[in-house]
Amino acid sequence: MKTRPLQFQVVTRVVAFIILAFSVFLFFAGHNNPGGGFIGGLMTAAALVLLYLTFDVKTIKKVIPFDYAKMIAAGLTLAIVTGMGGMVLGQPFLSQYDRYITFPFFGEFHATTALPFDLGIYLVVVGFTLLVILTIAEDGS
Amino acid sequence: MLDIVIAIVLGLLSLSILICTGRALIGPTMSDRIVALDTIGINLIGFIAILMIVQETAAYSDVVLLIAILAFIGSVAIAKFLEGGVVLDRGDS
Amino acid sequence: MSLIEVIVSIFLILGAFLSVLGSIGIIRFPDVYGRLHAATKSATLGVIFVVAGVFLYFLVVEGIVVGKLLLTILFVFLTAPVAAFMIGRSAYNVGVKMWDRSKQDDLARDLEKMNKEKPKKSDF
Amino acid sequence: MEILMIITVGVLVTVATYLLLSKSMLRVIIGVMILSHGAHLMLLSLAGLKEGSPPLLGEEAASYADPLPQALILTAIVIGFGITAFMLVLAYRTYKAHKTDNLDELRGTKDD
Amino acid sequence: MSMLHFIPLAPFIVAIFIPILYKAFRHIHTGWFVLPLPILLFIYLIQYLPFGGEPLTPIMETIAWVPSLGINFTVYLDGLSLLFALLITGIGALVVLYSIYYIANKREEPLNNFYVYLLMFMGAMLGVVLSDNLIVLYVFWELTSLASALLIAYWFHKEKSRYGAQKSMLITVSGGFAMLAGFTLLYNMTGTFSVREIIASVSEISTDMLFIPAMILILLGAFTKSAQFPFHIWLPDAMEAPTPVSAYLHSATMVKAGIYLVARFTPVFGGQAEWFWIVTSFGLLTLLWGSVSAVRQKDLKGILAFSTVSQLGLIMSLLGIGSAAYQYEVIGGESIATVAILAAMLHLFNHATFKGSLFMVVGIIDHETGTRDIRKLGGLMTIMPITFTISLIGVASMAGLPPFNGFLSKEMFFTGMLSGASLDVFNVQTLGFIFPIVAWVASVFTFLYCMIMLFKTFTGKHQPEKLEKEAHEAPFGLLISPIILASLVVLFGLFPNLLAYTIVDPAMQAILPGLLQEGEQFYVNIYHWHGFNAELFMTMGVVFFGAFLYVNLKKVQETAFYLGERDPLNWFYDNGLDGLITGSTAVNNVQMTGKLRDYFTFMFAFLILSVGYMLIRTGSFAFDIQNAAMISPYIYLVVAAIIISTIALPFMNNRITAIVLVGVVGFLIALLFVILRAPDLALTQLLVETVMVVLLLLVFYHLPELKKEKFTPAFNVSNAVISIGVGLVVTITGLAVHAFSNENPMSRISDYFVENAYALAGGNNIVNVILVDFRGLDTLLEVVVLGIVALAVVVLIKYKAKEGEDV
Amino acid sequence: MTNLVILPILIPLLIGVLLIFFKNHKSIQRVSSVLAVTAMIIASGYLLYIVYNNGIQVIELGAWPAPFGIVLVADLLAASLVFLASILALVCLFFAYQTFSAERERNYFHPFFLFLMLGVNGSFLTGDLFNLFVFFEVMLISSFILISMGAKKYQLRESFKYVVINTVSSMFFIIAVAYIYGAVGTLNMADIASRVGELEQAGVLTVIGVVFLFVFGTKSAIFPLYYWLPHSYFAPPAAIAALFGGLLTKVGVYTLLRTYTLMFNQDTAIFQILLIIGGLTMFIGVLGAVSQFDFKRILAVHIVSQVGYMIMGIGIFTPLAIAGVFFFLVHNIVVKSALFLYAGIAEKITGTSHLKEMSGLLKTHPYVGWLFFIAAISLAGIPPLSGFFGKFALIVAGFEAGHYFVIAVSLITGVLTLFSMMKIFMTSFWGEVKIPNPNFKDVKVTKLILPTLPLIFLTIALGVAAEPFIQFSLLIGEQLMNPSEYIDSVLKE
Amino acid sequence: MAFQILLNIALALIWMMLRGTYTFPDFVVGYIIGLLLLIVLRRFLEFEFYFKRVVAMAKLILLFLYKLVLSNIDVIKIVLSPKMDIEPGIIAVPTKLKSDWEVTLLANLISLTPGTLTMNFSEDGRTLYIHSIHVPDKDAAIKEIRDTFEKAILEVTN
Ligand code: NA
Ligand code: NA
Repeated sequence: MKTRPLQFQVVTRVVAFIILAFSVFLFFAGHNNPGGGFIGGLMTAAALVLLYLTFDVKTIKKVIPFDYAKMIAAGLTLAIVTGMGGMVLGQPFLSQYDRYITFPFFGEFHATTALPFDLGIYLVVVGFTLLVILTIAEDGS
Repeated sequence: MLDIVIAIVLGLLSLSILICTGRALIGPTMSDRIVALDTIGINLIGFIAILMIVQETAAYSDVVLLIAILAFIGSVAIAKFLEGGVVLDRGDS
Repeated sequence: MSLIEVIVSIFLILGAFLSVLGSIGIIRFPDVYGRLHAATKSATLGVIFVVAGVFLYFLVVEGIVVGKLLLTILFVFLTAPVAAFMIGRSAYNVGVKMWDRSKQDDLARDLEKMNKEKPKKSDF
Repeated sequence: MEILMIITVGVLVTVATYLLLSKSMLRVIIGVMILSHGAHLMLLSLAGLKEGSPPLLGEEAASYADPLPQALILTAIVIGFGITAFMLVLAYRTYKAHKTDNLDELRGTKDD
Repeated sequence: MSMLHFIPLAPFIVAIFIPILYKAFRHIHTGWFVLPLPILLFIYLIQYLPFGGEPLTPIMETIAWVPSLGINFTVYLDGLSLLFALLITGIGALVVLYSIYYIANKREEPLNNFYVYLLMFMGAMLGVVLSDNLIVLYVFWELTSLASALLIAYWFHKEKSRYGAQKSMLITVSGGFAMLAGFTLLYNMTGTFSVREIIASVSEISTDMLFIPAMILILLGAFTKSAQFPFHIWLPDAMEAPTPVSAYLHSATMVKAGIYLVARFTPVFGGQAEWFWIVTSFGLLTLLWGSVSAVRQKDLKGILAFSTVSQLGLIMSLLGIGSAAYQYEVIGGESIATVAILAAMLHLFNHATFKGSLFMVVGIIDHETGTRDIRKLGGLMTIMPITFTISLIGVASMAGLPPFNGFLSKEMFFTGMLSGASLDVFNVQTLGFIFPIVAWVASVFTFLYCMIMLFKTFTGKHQPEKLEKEAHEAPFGLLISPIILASLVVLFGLFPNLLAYTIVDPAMQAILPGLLQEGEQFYVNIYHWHGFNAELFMTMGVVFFGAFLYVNLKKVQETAFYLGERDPLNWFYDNGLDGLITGSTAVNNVQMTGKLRDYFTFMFAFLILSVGYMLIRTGSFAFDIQNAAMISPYIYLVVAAIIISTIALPFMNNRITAIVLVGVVGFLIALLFVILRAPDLALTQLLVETVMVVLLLLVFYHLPELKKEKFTPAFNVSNAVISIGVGLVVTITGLAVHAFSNENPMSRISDYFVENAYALAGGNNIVNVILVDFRGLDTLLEVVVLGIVALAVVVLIKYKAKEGEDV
Repeated sequence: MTNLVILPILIPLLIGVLLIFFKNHKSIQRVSSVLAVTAMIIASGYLLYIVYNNGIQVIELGAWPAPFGIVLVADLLAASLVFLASILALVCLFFAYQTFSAERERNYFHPFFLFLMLGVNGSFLTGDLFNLFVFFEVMLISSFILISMGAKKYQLRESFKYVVINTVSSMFFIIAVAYIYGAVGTLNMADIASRVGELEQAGVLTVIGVVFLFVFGTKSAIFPLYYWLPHSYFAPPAAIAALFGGLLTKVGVYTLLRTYTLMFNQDTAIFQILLIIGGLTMFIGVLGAVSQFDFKRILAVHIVSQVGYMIMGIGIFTPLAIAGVFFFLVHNIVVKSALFLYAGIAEKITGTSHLKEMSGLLKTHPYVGWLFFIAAISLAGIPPLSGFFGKFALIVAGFEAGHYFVIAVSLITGVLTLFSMMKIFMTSFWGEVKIPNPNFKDVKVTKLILPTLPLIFLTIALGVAAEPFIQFSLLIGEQLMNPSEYIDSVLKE
Repeated sequence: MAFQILLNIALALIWMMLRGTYTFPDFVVGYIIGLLLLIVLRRFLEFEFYFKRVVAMAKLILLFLYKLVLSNIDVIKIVLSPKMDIEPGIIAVPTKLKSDWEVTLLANLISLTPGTLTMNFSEDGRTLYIHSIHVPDKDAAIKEIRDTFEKAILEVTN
């Protein structure tokens, strides 16, 4: 007879959402509260790892068909290009710009180049964690 | 007054963690250790929550939630590992 | 000492007390399954009390709604039984023995029955 | 407080060193991990552990803990994380190729 | 750049074209392209000789090479350098001519290589004798060693050639290094590398503590190059070179570079007792050892090699004795010591002529019979009459018989030794009587090996069955050069004073400057008949005892000294090299064990010792509890938990337990971060630790269970000692830094971040602002590291190179 | 050009990242890599030109003023090393194209290679101590994978040791940074220097200086911290080994040079330790080379010995000695890489790197033989090649400072170096023709030789036309021995 | 579909809790984020939901809390008793509940309440294997579960 971790599978579906939401929150909270691209990215990765733990790798690959190597490259590119932004204006590499933009309805939004930079980091971290874990897992024995 | 209560509670939680650490070290089976570990994680949540009062900051609320999440993932991962060494099923066999 | 401090204190002490008891259970129960009971119930409830106490403290004393604490409680409620489930299941699958005074094992019975009905594929 | 922490670092470093001197690849890797804890803690401690709030300006406290070492440690943790991950995989591959995790047996022979 | 600069450079320039000419004109022997050069240079140099009786005025030309380090390419032409330059170009021309007939233009002969090496040598050697700057001299000096090694190994498929090349290279280059050190010490004292300038400042430096060390180091260079005892052992093995090379480098020119150096430095060190004794005694010892050893040889070239060693010793000893001239007044160009210098220069020249011709003759014999072994040879007199005649002249000159030039210098050598024995400086009276005795004994053996050479080859029974070829007289081309040299032997034997004021006196003036008044010359009168003096009786004794020993040759060669086939001193070289390899392998094996644990042991021992030493030396132990923050009791609990779980780690024998415990430590550290007010750190630590545990589990499922480690008690103790040592060093330094910072409080750059995080970077989380803003580069690079690791993991797991792929 | 200083870092970073997207496009990867490295050469060459004419160039990243933000500082030393590193990178890249399988190039070789250069250039340029740690790590992790990729048994085994030892040393780097930050409260190297200057001879600072010696000493492979090097540098293919052998330990030496001229230049005790270590390193290292009978192994162990000379030079600590160290460093980068490439060519021809299994190569491949010979004798310090002048400057400086013993050791080491190089030449290039690879005639040697020619040209040029290079080295010696110029440029005082 | 909207709203609320600010814009942002997450992971959402049984749910919660308190007292008794006078065992409990969600809810509740712990499921997921700390009478135990939690859940879902 085969048994089945039914309880685990069902709860994970709910919990994964909480964790993912939390990770997005952590990412955005970064500049003013604990968190940021790295922490947010790892949290996202943790949620994904939980999904992989619960279901098998193949299933998740269907659901989340990311190429993590490219995700890393994209993240790095984003971070570098953000840093290069200032160079066009004759500023040193990694010079930051920030501006308060008022959106209708949402209110004031603090737009800063730190955000895309952090997003780049976020992508790299997610890509890193999953690429490493999945590569090892797929190698098997 | 609250200070004293907090000191006592921290002491109790520390004691609790200590006991669990004992179980984690004794075993005898791996499962016992995971149980102990899981419980340490749960106690840690309380511990840090109280530190929020001590340091008068809400900044650790993230830590609290995070530990809850990670304790869960950690326990599950180790448990799965114990079963067959395959933490992630490939799903192609 | 204000009323809220008293209430918070009660929450905290109750929680800590339960936690300790849970830990004692983890030490005292004779097998891993018994210990799981202690962990899932007492420890979980204990921490929920503590976190709730802290939540109350911040809510009333500092005037902050620390939603993440509530979320933590929800999360622990959701996951503690699952963790216990996974641990227990794996322990059983790995063959961790139950206490020798255990009476009943339906799971073993069912597993055996099924295996007899469906011979392994490798036998073909 | 600093002194307590520095002594703790001493213990961590001692144990890490002991582990680094062992034969098993896993123990060595664990040694590296423990050593990194020690290093991070040293950085935090020597920056001075003055009483203050976490370095979050929103808290509007009178003084803050030194944020710089925290940022440095964060970077160091991430890098250490990466390197340790690599080391793990390397150990794994080495084991698969050599069928041993005993470093004494990974000495190499004269002819290769 | 003057014409003089061009002289040493010209061969190098020609050498560049040799490979091209070789390829382009395969049917023409490459030697023909080379030959014009030494002839032209020789002719050019001849014009500097003071034929008119006017003393030669030294010429100096400078071009800057590396002036920042005091290195200028200064060419200096005086009597000494002119003598050498003429030898180099003159003999060089003859050798090239000889080689054209000696080495056939065959497909498998890399003639291009041969002539490139030879030209390289010629240029280098000219450079050595024409350089005033010591470093330039050194540069050329090493190039001669290099060229020599390459020429010795010209037939590099032969094991012996390679051995000889290596040996000569190692010994001469080592000496060169010592010499370089000596030059540098002189530079230290004088601030110049110019020999002229150093000579000018001798009086200031002769009392310097470094003066004698510099002398010894320079002598090491000279002695190794000139094959002085006990460094001579490379020279016999250098005979593996093609014979033209032996004639040129290993008898006429390169081995005389050491002589040149000693002569060149006589004005610097000449007044010193140490110089006198070292040069004289090593010279005499070499003279004796060489002549006695030559008798052992069965190979004609071997005999010539030891003969060369011996004759080099002779010249060296004369220079040693002559250096005493600085202690005497020179009256009328003559003093008791100058005759030794005179003898040295004369013999230098004579030796080049007769030894050169003999080498060429031996080459001819080898060429025509296929062997040089005197046991196989014999009776060639009638078959090879011209060769025999040349040999006879050469051997007789070498043996010191009249009327050949060797006789003249041999007589003068005895004069020099006798006068040396009668000097009244440097405590010569104590041991000086030995000089003529050694000289005489060596001459007896010289006479002996000369007889062996001549008679064993040309007289006795001809044994064609032992020869590889049917012997007959050599082709004319091969004979030209030895005939020219033999003619010179005769010519200068009969008319020695042709050399007196053209060659010898200018050379002496260069060796002993400052001894003469303005316009004076040294008294150089060379003649055969001195009357019945001690020298003559000594010569007669040589002939008599030499003949006697030859008659009893069998008995002589049965003495213990002659039983071994090789020079006993080779033992030191061969075993030295073996010992070097064994020893270095042993040193290597002690350290490079391949065990990570050993490596760490050495590394940590170094850490403990160096940091510990510095802690003690600077007295930095300090312990400051004043400013320590208050500690709440629960912190002790957390710390205790960290310490306990950490200490438990090494005792874990179950991999999962160990991994879990690592996780526990990580979580506790995170807790400590919370306590120490670092929420970001806590979050990061927790996340990283969890992912790490997952990774560990993934990976270590495949790895075997941990075993209890069994070390010997000694190992256990050393492990424990080293661990505790490292811990202590780190802790004590930490405490010292802490105390130091409390004593010397400095503003921290982080204050700036606290003040400006929000104002300038618009963030409240200072840590995050530092990460993405103030120190954005760190963060960018840290994720680069992660990216690399991720790709690396993929590559490591998925990419397996095939054997032999990707060299 | 505010951003000129960062270009040698930014170019490989950006191109390296973008090449991840083009994993399977060999020609795109090749062309981009070459373009990137060429751009690095141009940028760093121009930077060197600017620094030479206008003085030290500083960029404050993110426009945050020093010492608060991270600065990159290009002085003569840094700029010239970056320039040289870029040239070497191009050489190795071209060599790699001749020898690497397509499979290797498809497995992110190009990004790894560029990231390694990023780490190297960054280590040279950064003016911030912690940032140096980070650059080190980028360099190390790239080197880890470049050394282990291919996953042969030998590679894996030795890489593990390499990785562990270097990682442990990195951990001590953090500890050392902790000490420094605790003591002086800053991370900017110029700021540290000026603060250390204010403190005058504090013993604790010397102790910290010694901890840094442990850290950078491991990276630069000094005795007794070099154990990771000999076996692991044997593992990778020649193009990589050349880059590593030429460059990586020199980054460690560079940091020692920087550290002890800029920050810990007050207590002579450190320099005495350096002299002792220098002597031991060169001697023990060369003994290693003497004992080996493998082409690549001899070269690998020998790196250690050469590092010893440089350490000795730092220990002598006079402008001339520092100039000598620089000259020697440059020479060694050039020659060591060349030698490794020739080892690769020999292995490509013969299929082995063991000396006793091949011989007579001079007969079959005279050009390879002679080019190797030039590099080998240059390494042994035979004039008038580049190896001589570095050594010579050190000898003169050492005698001037009265360090006779260590100079004597260095001369003996020179002899043994010659011995070990001759051993290679004697046993493999001389001798009867014996080549295990039956198809050795199919190996196209010309293409392999071409990339090495610039290196041979350099070693000859640096020797024969030494004067401008010596002058330049002396300039660097002066600049390093007078750190106030560096400090003022960074702190704008 | 209804459940998805509900889940989306729940996510928005969670977002607000995370932010610690409870304004409408926050809700909208949270709703959008939740929507994105749902789109990414929509393949998981193969379930249906019936929103009408709120009252039943309240009943269930109350029941649960009651049992929770009881269970803790129970455990405490056992833990603190000098002799562990118990007879543990694993019992198979078939359930009538249909969806995986219901079964999971049941399993969670069982685990959090006295003396019982869900340990495994049969392949079809309709038999729960429960470790009970004290099973003097197996059938009584099964009946107990059926009468309390299963019934209450059925009331909620049907
Ligand atoms: Na004979
Ligand atoms: Na060989």
